[in-house]
Amino acid sequence: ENKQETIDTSGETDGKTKVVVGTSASYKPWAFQENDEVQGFEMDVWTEIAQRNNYELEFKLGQFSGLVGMLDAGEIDTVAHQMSITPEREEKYYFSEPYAYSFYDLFVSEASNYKSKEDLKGKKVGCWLGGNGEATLRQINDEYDLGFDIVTYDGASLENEVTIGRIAGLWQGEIKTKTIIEENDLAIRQINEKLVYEVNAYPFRKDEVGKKLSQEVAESINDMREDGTLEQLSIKWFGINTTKSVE
Amino acid sequence: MIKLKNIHKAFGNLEVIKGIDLDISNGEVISIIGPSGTGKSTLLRCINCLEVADRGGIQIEDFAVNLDNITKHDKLWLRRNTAMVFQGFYLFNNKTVLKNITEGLIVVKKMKKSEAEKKALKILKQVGLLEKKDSYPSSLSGGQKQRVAIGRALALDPKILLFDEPTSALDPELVNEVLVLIKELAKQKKTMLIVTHEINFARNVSDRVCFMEQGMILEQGPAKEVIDNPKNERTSQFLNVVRHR
Amino acid sequence: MIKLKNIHKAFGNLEVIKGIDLDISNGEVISIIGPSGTGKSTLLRCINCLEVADRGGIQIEDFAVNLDNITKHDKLWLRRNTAMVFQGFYLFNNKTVLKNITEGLIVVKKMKKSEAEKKALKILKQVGLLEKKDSYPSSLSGGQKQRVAIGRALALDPKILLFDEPTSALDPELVNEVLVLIKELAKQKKTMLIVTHEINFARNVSDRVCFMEQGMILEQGPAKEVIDNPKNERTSQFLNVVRHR
Amino acid sequence: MNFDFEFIVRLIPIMLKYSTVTIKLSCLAILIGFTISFFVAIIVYTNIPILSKIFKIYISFFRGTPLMAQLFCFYFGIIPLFPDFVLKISSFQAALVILSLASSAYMAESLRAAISSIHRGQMEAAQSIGMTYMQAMFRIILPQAIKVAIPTLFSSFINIVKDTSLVFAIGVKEMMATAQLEGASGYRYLEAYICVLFVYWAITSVMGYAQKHIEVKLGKSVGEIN
Amino acid sequence: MNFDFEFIVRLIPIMLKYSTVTIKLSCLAILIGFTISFFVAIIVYTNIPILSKIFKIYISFFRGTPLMAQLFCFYFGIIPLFPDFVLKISSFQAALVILSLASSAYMAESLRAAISSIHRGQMEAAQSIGMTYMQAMFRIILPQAIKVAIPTLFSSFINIVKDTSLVFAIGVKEMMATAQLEGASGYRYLEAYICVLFVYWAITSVMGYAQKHIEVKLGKSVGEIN
Ligand SMILES: Nc1ncnc2c1ncn2[C@@H]1O[C@H](COP(=O)(O)OP(=O)(O)OP(=O)(O)O)[C@@H](O)[C@H]1O
Ligand SMILES: Nc1ncnc2c1ncn2[C@@H]1O[C@H](COP(=O)(O)OP(=O)(O)OP(=O)(O)O)[C@@H](O)[C@H]1O
Ligand SMILES: [Mg+2]
Ligand SMILES: [Mg+2]
Repeated sequence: ENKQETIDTSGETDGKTKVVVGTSASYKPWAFQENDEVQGFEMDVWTEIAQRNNYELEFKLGQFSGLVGMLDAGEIDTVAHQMSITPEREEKYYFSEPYAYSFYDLFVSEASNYKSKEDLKGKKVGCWLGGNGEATLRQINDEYDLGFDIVTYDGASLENEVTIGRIAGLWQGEIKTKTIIEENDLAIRQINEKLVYEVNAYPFRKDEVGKKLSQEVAESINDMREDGTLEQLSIKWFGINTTKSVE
Repeated sequence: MIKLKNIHKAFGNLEVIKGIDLDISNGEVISIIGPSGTGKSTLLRCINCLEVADRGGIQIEDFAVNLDNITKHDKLWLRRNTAMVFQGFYLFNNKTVLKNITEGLIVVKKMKKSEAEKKALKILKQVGLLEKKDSYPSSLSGGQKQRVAIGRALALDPKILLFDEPTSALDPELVNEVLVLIKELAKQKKTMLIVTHEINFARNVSDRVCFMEQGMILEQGPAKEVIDNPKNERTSQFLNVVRHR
Repeated sequence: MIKLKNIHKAFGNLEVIKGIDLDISNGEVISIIGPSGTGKSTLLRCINCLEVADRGGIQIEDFAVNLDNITKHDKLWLRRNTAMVFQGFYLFNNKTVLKNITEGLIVVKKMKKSEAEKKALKILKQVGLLEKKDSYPSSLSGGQKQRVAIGRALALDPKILLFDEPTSALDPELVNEVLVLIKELAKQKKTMLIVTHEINFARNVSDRVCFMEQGMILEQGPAKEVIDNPKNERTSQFLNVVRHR
Repeated sequence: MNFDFEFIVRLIPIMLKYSTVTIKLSCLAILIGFTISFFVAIIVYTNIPILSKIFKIYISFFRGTPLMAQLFCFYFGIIPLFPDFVLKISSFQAALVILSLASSAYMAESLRAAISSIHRGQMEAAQSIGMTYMQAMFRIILPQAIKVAIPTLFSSFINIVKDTSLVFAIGVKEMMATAQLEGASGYRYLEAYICVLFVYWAITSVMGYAQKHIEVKLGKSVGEIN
Repeated sequence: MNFDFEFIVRLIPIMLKYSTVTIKLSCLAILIGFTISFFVAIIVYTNIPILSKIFKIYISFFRGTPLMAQLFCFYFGIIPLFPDFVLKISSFQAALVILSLASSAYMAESLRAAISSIHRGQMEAAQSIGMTYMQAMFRIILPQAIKVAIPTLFSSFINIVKDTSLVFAIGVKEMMATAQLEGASGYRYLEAYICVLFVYWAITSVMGYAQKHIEVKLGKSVGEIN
């Protein structure tokens, strides 16, 4: 609990820069905990980044909706939780180079006959509390006048909620959801409208340390993309490559 | 007419009532005297069914209750046909004087509210507390409380009124108002069974006095006879002690 | 030597002490008698600084305290050099009898623990409660409690002992043990100021008796003189009432 | 970072709107919880053989475990075991169930202690004039016990109001969730939470006044000398 | 969906590991909160002019608002206002601060009520033998008051333990969080929450026993006749 201050490396062999990476660890397979061990795509990416920059790495868990607050409060140095770059966030944080790209989409139960977002009008749609997911869902809800009854979750499995029928649809990153569906053989399908495209990168506080970190991390991500490490990790966790822009 | 037949009661291993027989005619006033811890209160409580006796029978008019295996219905019947006046008054603290009296009439006797109130007012007049009808018990003196408690018991027209030391929790100067009221009831030929330490009062008010010791009635007879010329040695011993307190 | 000079005390608009002067020689025993609500307790409490008087002065030996603008230090000094015995005993409920006595020695007089205990044991012997030293107050009788309280006061070697009706909360059969102890202290020439309703006791034990009424000392003089032949009419009235209680 | 009053002004009507959810949930939970607590208190007080054991465990469980864990266990753990219910029980209802049960445990304890504090002469007098145990309990004992229990009951009520702040965790839209959303969208956490805190404080303060008022009233109605 | 005992067996050691965080946080909060409550209770009881007003508001605020909102407001709202502190206050420390302050408000109320219940003769006797107000308070009044307050103090202690289940919201990983995470990754919510409920229940039950033990002990030490 006694967090060390982020200190300058200034060339000393001992003085490794310490980077505290925050995640909710309830976002399988991006970041999750099993047997008291944090794992997932994000963790592998960061382990690689840390290795390349000789960082001392620590993962710090928090509730998803609190991660941005923890970043502001200095508890963590960055968020590894498939965080999207948005204009508002860019004003507030330095972002690294994007490391993943994916669509947000609606998913519904296999047995249902919802075919488009309009079919879900007035229905319960679940999303994560307080993140870009909630923000974008509210945005398209207004934009297309869908009248969704938006239910927010934090830490519970949205896929499970759709399976038991508590919500008609869920709004989540495409890659994550599809991986879970496949892994657990869930009776859930994608609406396939891909309404929102998101670009994931790591945010850092707008201060000297944050600036330096964001640059170093950006470099590493670029390197990792070039030497295929990123793709390899993506395939390990998702079965497909999510690290390339599709637009 | 009330008949107690061979009543027994023990608390665990402690035998408190050891076979009591007592016939009480209608309109008779009986006082029970005796040392502390002899089971006087327990006897009254058994008649009122606040305690369930182990053995014996109680007959009130034509209704006979076998205490060996008493039913819930018998219990309620006994309670509804006998009424108890406690040493500690136990007025319902959450109800006004008037409601203390109507409560039983409305809830137990299923009387209409207006009728119950009419009756209650009559009784309050009788016990001399009409002007206190809307007061709460906490604002009454001890003597007034006990008079309301007697009124509450009277209201139910019980076949017998049971008094358990009705004056011993009162300040000396308040004792009299309660005794006067009980005398008044005796004149009206209410059937009463009174446990008391007021020997003079017992002598004046009752037709019969029973001396009870260790769960048994050792001597009984006309009040003046028993108190002035006790036959039993224990009775006379007890009376001596009480007189010199 | 203790001198009270023109002491005044009011609670809000209620003037309770209206200018009291009193000189007490060392070893003198003074009793204060007077009707209820006259300010007797308040006077003692002003001397002990549990109440702060509005005006006047208190001098104990060479140390004079001006009550008009008393400092915190003066207050503590007065409290430490006078000791009060309360009607309600007020033993420290969380401490054993022994600790009740050592507490003041250790905390206030800064005595070493071993020394304090030695002294406390001596005092407990004096008040006749040595065998109760490890008991808690709750297990003592009223008389024993008051004797411990007197011991607690004694332990501090105060210049004057103040007693506020030390026996009026006691059961009649326990009064004597406390009075005997106070008499013993009088014999040992402790300076004492005693508020009491026990007229005979006041007559026997004290050198001087003051009759106080409505915040003033109306009459004072040698104990037997004042009590047997009061000069003031109010005094004799009061004594009549008290004698016939 | 300066304090954005305009933001607060904009937020207040939104908060007040969602405070109706808080109030509705609280009131229902108080009503249901209080009703349950009556029966639990009587069962435990009367020492009814097996039932009183069970309800003692019930009380110990709900008082000894965190509400959040109870909520999650019920909503995400237990309800899905019964597929027929899943769709019938909304998160609001689930929250209501748990809040009612948990608060009933606290209130039952207050009531039980209060009933014990009523002199048993009251029960005896009532029974001696022919009332049944239950008539005596409801007409004589409980009205007196409730008066004794008012202060502890009211702290339970206040706790219920505060506990509604947790139900956003199972997806009930109320003030906390709103504050989080609004705070996050404008990065105005401080303003959002201060706003929430004050709305809660206002509600619980009003309850505090109500308590004093009721205490005075009830004092009168059982004839205390003022 | 069948009950997965194996999952529970696997979870228990993990829970127990994180229960140390719960216990550490609780113990520290109890210690600090209790210490603060001493001073608050004395200030309010003694009616020290301005301070007592302030602390009455302090008590009303912390008792009248939800802990979760207090946590969020402090951690997400207030701490970031002081960039120099930001890096120095961990979420554990922030949770500790809020838990201590909030619980101190409850404990101060218990203590204040208990102090009021001690006969003022005790204070007078202590002062009359020359103790200062504070000496009398700490040596004579408070030891007696604490005994009176034990039951309410212990419910505060138990509440602190339960309240630690909320601190994951500001990033302290404890039992509740662990249950949530493990439950989510294995889709075993029921098992995870039941497990966490029982660990909490065990801890609070132990505290309940400790309370009874202390009550008996303290009863003896102030010489109650057994
Ligand atoms: N509920 C009870 N449980 C156990 N023992 C009881 C109970 N009620 C009474 N006793 C015991 O039964 C004995 C008789 O008690 P009871 O009150 O009938 O005596 P009493 O003649 O009325 O005495 P008193 O004149 O003191 O009122 C006593 O020894 C008493 O301790
Ligand atoms: N703290 C106080 N605040 C207000 N009035 C007080 C206070 N203490 C005493 N008084 C009033 O001062 C008057 C004198 O009280 P005091 O106790 O000194 O009388 P007393 O002579 O000791 O009487 P008693 O014989 O009944 O003990 C009384 O009218 C009392 O009500
Ligand atoms: Mg009796
Ligand atoms: Mg006095």
